[in-house]
Formats: sequence, C-alpha cells, structure tokens
Amino acid sequence: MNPFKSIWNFLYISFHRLGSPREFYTISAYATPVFGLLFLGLSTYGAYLGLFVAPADYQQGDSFRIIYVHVPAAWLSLFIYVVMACASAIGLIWRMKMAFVVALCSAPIGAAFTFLALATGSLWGAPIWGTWWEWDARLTSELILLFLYSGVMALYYAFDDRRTAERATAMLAVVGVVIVPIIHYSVEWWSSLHQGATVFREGGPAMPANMLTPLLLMALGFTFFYGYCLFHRARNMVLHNERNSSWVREMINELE
Amino acid sequence: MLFRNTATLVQPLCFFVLIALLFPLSLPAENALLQRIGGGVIWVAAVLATLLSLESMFKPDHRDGVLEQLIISPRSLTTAVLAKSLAHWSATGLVLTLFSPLLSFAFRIPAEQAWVLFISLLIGTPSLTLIGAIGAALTVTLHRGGVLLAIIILPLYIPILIFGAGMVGQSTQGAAIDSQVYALLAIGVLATTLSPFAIAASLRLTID
Amino acid sequence: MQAKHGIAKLPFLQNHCCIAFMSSAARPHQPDTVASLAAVDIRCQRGERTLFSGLELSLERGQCLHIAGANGSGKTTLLRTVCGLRKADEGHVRWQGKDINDNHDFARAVAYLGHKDGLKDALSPAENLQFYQQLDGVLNTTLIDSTLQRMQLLQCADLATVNLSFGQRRRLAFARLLLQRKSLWILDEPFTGIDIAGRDLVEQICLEHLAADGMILLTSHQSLDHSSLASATRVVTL
Amino acid sequence: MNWSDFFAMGGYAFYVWSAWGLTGVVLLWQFTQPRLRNAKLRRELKRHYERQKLADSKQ
Repeated sequence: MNPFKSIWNFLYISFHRLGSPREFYTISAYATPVFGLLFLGLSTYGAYLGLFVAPADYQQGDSFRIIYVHVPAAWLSLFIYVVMACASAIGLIWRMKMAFVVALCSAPIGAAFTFLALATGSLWGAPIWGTWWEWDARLTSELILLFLYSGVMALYYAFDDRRTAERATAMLAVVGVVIVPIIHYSVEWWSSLHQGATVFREGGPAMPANMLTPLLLMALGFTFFYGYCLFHRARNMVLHNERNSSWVREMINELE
Repeated sequence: MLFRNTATLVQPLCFFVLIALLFPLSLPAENALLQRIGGGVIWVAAVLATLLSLESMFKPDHRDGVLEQLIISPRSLTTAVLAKSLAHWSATGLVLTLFSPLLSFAFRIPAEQAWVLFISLLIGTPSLTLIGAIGAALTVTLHRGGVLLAIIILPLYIPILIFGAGMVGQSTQGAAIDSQVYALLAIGVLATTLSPFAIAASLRLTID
Repeated sequence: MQAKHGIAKLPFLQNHCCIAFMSSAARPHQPDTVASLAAVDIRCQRGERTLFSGLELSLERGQCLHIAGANGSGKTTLLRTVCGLRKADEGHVRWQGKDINDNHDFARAVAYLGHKDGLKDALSPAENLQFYQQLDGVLNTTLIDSTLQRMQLLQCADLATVNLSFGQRRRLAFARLLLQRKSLWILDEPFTGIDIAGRDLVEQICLEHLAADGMILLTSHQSLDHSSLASATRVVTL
Repeated sequence: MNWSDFFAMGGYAFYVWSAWGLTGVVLLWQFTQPRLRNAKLRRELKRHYERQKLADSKQ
C-alpha cells in the first residue's frame, strides 16, 4: 500500500471518528492537556525572549514590545474566523454535528482575541499617535471583524431551536468569510485615502532574528492556547448536546 | 405583487429622504460642510432604508405559507429568489437612486458630483439588497429579527458603503473615480452571481 | 432556438406578479409510472425531544395513508420531513428508490397543504391560482375557472382573499392542489374548519385523486372509518 | 539587568504593561470560563439524571 493511500485513509478515518461526539470526547481528553502544555512552554519562552532579551526598537523604544502580544492576537483573530468558516462549511455540506460545535465554540475565543488585538493595538499606537484611537487600516479591520464575530454569536442565540441556529450561524460564517477580504481591501484603500502609510509598520520579516523568533513563538503558543480552549469548550458543548445519550449518562454517574 | 400595495413602495423612500434631511437640520448648515458630507450622508440613508425594507422581503411570504410552496416547487428556488430580490430592489434601491439628485440639491452638491452620486447608488444598491436578502432569509423565522438583521448585515455592507461614498468624495476633489466604479461593479457582479444561492440555501436552512 | 432551451419569453411584463420571470417551459405532469414513497428508519427531533425514531412508512399508487396521533406527537413534523421541507435527523425518505433530497422528479410530483394555506391575502382567488400556475410555467385560465367552480368559489373569484371565510380559504387551498395535478398529496389536517358539505366535497376529490393512481398522505384528528375514504385508507399511529 | 529600568520599559511602562496585563487577563478568562461551565454542567447533569431516575422508578 503506497504511503499516500495509507495517510489518506488514516485522515479519512480520523476525520469520521472525530465526527462522532463520543469519539471526539475520548480523543480530546488526551489532546487538551497536550495543547495546554505546548501553549505554556512556547508562550512563556516567547514572553521571556520578547520582554527580556530582544533589543529595544531604535525608533519606538520599549513600547515596541507590545508587538509580541498584538500581532499574535491580530493574526489569531483572523485565523480563528477562517477556521470557524471552514468548520461551518464542513458542517453544512456533510451535516457533521461536531463541525458545528467546533465553529460555535471558536466564535467567543475569536471575539476575545479580536478585542485583545484592538486593545493592544490602540495601546501600542497611543504613545506614537497621541490618541487612543486612530482610524488606521488594521485597527479598523479588527473593529469590523469584532462586529462580524458578535453578529455570528448574536444570530446563534436568537434561535430557539438549536439545530436551525447551528445551520443559520454556519451560513453567516461562510458568507462572512467570503466578504472579509473585500472588507480588508476596502479599508486599506480607504485608510490610504486619509493619511499616508501609517507610522508604525508591521515589523514582519524585515525584523532582525532576535526580534522575530519571540514573535513566532508567541504566535504559535497562542494558537495552541486557542486549540486548548476550543477543545475545552467543545467538550462542554458535546456534554450539553448529548446529555440524553447513554454514554454521557454513564460517564456522569461513574463520577460520583 | 410589490407594486400592488404602494405602501411598501413609499415607506423606504420617505425614510430615505427624512434621514438625509436630518443631517442639514442638525449640523451648522453652511454650504461647504454640507457639500463635503452630502455623499456620505445620502449613502448612509440609502443603506438604512434598504435595511429597513428587507424585513418585508420574506416575512409576509413566510407568514402566509407561500414561501413553503416556493421551496418545494420544482421551479428552482434560486431563480425565484433572484427575481424576488430584483423586484424588491426596484421598489427600494432604484427608487432611492432616482430621488438622489433631488436630495443633492438639498445638500448643495454641484451637478457633476450629483451625477457621480447617482451612478454610485445605481451600481451599489443592488448589492445592498442582494447581500441584505441573505440576512433576511436567515432571520425570516424570528419574530423580532429586525435588530438582529442590522447587526449581522451592516458589517457586510461596509465595503459597498466605503466605495460608494468614497466615489463621491473623490469626485469632489476632482480625482479619478474609475477605480471605485470597478470595485463597486465587481462587488455587484459577485453579489448577483453568488448571493441567490446563499439566499436559497439560507431559506432552506431556516424554514423547517 | 428560444423554445429549445426553454426560456419562456416574458408573456406579460405588466403582470404585477414578479415570479412571472420563471423560466423553463414545464412539460405537462402525467403521474409517473413506478411511483412509490418509502420512508426508512426516520428519526425526528424537536429541540431536545425525540418525536419518533426508527419509523417505517411506505405508500403505493392509489393508496391513502392516515397518520393518527395525539397533539404534539410529531404528525406535522413527519409530514414536513416527507415532503422535503425539513431534513430528517436520521434515516431517508425515498421516492421511487431515490432519495428526495434535490430530487427534481420528486419536486414535480409532490404537493403540500399545511396549516398555512399559502394564499396571498391581497390577491384574489383567481390571481392566487394564476400565481401557482405560473410557478409551474403553465397558464390556462379556463382551468382556473373550472376548478374554482368545482370548489364553489366562483362567486368570490375576484374578491380579495382576505375577505374569505376560513372554510372558503381551505377550499381555495384545495383548488390549488387540484390545479397543480401532482401525483402525491401531503395534507395536514385537511378536514379542520370545513363544514359538512365542504367535507364531502374534499372526500370526493380525494377519491378521484386515488382513482387516478394518485397517492395521499394525510393527518387528521377525526378517524376516517365512517367516511368514504375508509376503504382505501391505512392508518399509522405515532 | 536591574529590575527598575526593566519595569520602566524606557518610559512606556504604562502602555507595555497594560497591554501584557490585559492579554493575561483575557487569556485567564478564556482559560477559566470553560472550566467553570464544565463544573456547573456536570452538577446540572447529575441532578438531571437523578431526577430522571426518580421519575422512572415512580412510574
């Protein structure tokens, strides 16, 4: 059996096994602590590097260290939205309950990270711009993303029947993800209309290595944190949704 | 059907004009200021009027059961929904666009910019109705879906608003506006091709 | 060329009904040869409560199936699942062996009459029927008048539907059913709110439909034993 | 590496530490919320099942 075939049907089987809430619950029991540990390891190390070791930026001085919190949060807020949209699409196409659970559990985490990105962004810009809020392209896109998240969550809680709520929210997430790049493009154009390129640049690969590595570590660490919270919330949701099924009853009764 | 009860025709229009007129009343009414904000204000009024009238797109049909018949009929729901959206646009978007030159006088917008505003509304409002219809389809079964419709749809309207109002702003400074025209047209094409499927799917999702 | 790919030219733009855009001229509906409806191991849930599970249903030509059951036992949900408005949580509904999901033949064969009668209040009965005819791409007003006459609604054919009594509206909804000439009728509480004369008329229509190899799936509180339909009816209780 | 100028952060202490502090708070909150919900959920489910056992035994 050539390797690709075996990898493919391993993915295929695990994809389906993850599909059933019970399998997910047992698998996630192991995966959650692993994610937690990875997050702790990476982030503390990244934080240590970012705060202590990395040299101050020649122009912005130490306020530049906020980047180690702002960029991972901003990147994650977009990443989580895309994950939510993919999970929703999977849920809608193959009718997988678990996909909806993943999508719905990601929404609050995504919103939290978007808020975080907004707050740290304005904190970072404050000393430079002198104001707490600046109509800068990235901050405005984050703000709109925050409204998208709240729209998705508001729609979910508006329905009384859970099944319709899941499917409607999934549809909104999919429609949203199609429009997010357009929003980003229009905001970029719009902000270039008002003032020139913004003062604080993203940093990005142009940064020297010792500034960049903590950034990557932090971003990776946050992603595992997202994985950890997602699995935790998903387990709760699975318990709640499947409470009438026998395996949940046995599990709970065993606990006494 | 829509033209039958003219009420649904006149209401968005009055709402549009009223909102637009609020601004000159509430702001110091010297010409320079009015002219600069005119394009943006009229666009925001158009967005709000469209949003308000979206409610009456699927709710009446849902209430009397016609929507169910549409869903199970052999006729493809997507074309039915596209036809319904175009009919709905002609009652709201089109009417607002035709009235916008009148409002431009109230805002002392010179003829040349008023013409640009007219074009931007003409191109932009169909996408407003089409994308808004997705939200209307999602919230059709809810009793108090109005506010929710605004919350989920307004973020999606932002690119259209930016390009539409931006087009007028650019033209006041005499700058070239063709990039915005292309952007709005692109969004329009995207909306007309993709959203009917999304609307039909949303209806099938929420009606059961 | 235009007829070939079936885009019917807009017969009358001044017609105020926006659905007149509908394309693809429809072929006349003859009841299909092998027609059978089968529901296999269906489970339906409302909220967290499972209404029924593992339900088996089958319906052959010329048969009428009466779903009996207390209020809230899921009769309406079952009907809406069978007619495709709602997806079953588990199990399949098959028409001629093929799943009804996105099944064009099934869509052409099924007609549904629910609690909501699907009539526009602002339109008159004649216009309502005209709307449904256009939906199938057919237009022949003589058929409309004959159906209305059959349902004794001719005298109020041009009154706005909002002024009709509940019984008259139910008869108008039945007129729509007659008009669409579909082979499978799914009726939710067809007899509620109809007077004795109306009830006989409805039973008469159903009998004719069954005689013409049609199929009926209905729910009703009253038992059908004493009615003329009893002979052709099987009863399933939820 | 003396601690005092580390905390001063080149004059931007307030901004840097509030940014990191906020991050800590948000992460902590995202970390604990599911745990609280989990505990509450388990208690509710336990009571729910006991009530059902009671209901079954009564019939």
